[in-house]
Amino acid sequence: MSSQLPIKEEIPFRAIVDGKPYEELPKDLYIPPEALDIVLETFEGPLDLLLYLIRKQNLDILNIPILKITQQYMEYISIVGELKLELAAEYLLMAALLAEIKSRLLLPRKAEQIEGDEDDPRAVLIRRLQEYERIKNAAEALDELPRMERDITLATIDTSIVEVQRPKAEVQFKDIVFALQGVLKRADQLSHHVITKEPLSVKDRMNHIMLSLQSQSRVLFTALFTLEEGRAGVVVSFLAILELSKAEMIEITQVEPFAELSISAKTLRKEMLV
Amino acid sequence: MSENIPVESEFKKIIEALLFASDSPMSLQQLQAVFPELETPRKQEIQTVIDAICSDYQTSAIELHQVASGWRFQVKAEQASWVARLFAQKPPKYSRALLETIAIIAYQQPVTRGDIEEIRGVSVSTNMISTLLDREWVKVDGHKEVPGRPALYVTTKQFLDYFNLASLEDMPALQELEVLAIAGEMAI
Amino acid sequence: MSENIPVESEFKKIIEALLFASDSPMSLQQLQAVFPELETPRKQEIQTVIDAICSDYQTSAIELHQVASGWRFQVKAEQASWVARLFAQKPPKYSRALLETIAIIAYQQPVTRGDIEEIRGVSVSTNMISTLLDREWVKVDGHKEVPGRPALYVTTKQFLDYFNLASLEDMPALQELEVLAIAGEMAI
Repeated sequence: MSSQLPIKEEIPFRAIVDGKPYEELPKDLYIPPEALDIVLETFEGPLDLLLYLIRKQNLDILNIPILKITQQYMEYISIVGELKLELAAEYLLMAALLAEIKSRLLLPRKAEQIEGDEDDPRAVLIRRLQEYERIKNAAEALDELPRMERDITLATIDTSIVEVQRPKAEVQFKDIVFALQGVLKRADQLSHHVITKEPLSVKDRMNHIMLSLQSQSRVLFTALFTLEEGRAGVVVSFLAILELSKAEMIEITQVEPFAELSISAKTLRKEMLV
Repeated sequence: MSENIPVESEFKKIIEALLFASDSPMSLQQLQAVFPELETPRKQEIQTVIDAICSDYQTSAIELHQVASGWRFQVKAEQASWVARLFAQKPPKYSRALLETIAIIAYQQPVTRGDIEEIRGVSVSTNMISTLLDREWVKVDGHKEVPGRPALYVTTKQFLDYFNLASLEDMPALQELEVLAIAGEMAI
Repeated sequence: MSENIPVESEFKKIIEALLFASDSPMSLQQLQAVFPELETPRKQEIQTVIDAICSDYQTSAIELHQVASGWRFQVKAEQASWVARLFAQKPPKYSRALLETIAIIAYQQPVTRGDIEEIRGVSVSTNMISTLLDREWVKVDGHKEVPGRPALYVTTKQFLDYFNLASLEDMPALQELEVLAIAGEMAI
């Protein structure tokens, strides 16, 4: 289970909203491909991206200017393409759908089509956007509900004075295997590292980063990568940064879009240990 | 209830002790089943006692709360921030993908994986479904009678228990879909 | 106690909540340590509140009891036989957290509690480790030569016996697990 992404989602979009797309990426900045995958993952899919574009401009979902939205959507797609990322098929499918709607709207309308919503691709798209937004909001509401492990603590008591041999729990080995898979899935990159015992350790790298943040208050994101270590080294550094950010031990900041990211230590919260 | 059963207040103490001792929420049936066959209290009697216990704890730091699979004692929300200080580790966060998937299952159940993909507009990974099955938040409840007979997923009581809910009706209301009436003059 | 601290009865509720939330008995020091530095109550103040809680629970099914390592709520002796009936009913179900812990010990041994927490990404309660020690599925096998000299846990022969394994080599290899996970078949 991946937790909330620490990367700011504005990265590719400020460029678009300013009205002109970026021609090329700054050459001096090495961005590990994983980082961009994560930017892409900020959106849950084409519907989410479209909703973002619509809501960002306070547009009425029932009356979206298809031309404008299509144009923005395409710009996003092209930037992602420029970064040489593989775009999920769903995004391309949506691009095709938008292009189709656009072309239909540009054609003179036949009189009998005005009334019938049924096969109007706009109607279908709007309905899907509405349904997706409804679920998106519901998921946010669900996330706010008080829940176990975060808001609810059970009141427990000691029962060791009770004299009975509790029947012992029955466990099958596959339960253990299932459980282990859960752990692997949850922490996949990290556990991959732990289990295969690679020489590069995310934990060591985390310590290293925290150490360098003790001597200097701000470190450039790119300075944390040593290209000589190759791909694995870059990935380990990157994971270490993500882990630290997730643990709220560091802060990743960016002065302006596509400026170099810089890392600083967060003031540690005094954590309780019992 | 037979005459062998302890007097009223003692009966209340037994129910209270059982609710405190149990690892998981206890339903009226489960509480009933603890008593010997001839002394089984009626559910109504247990319910009365539970209501009394609820009011006993009104001024305390804990409360008897009803979730989908029964009653459990839990620390009141007002004390949650203090209790959180006891635990050094941060609670797990769930990804949007997972929350959206479980929301679709909860609100539209029973649904197939295809239904979820249709609403979210992206494919749903096998991992995601198995995470939800592992957590016992969802289960397979039959198959849809279409080609391929895809599994139909529904939420479980454990899902409701986890989110402190007694039933699906207690979930936040789903917003109404605005009526769609595409006018001819719709903006291009 | 500074003026910032909640009023008396609220302070009592906080202590009560902490005692209910904790897995293990809590000493006065441990209770003290929960409060922010400038608001730390004196031990005497905590003791006064504990005495008050003790008398609050006099008529209930549980009591606040002092053991060597601190204070804990426990079921009263009079209700113990009923709780025994509850426990005798059905074998408990191990939590996911406990299964994950034993899985990590089995595959990564020897490991410290810290190693387990790092892999799981969440804290491992003392209860969980002692359940596994009680069950004789794991044992302490030396200490890691790092500050604090944490215990190193390994699985036991009883663990292998229970799962009908002749040796640790009989456990499915991790690579196989991944393949099985992808295939979604868990017929182990």
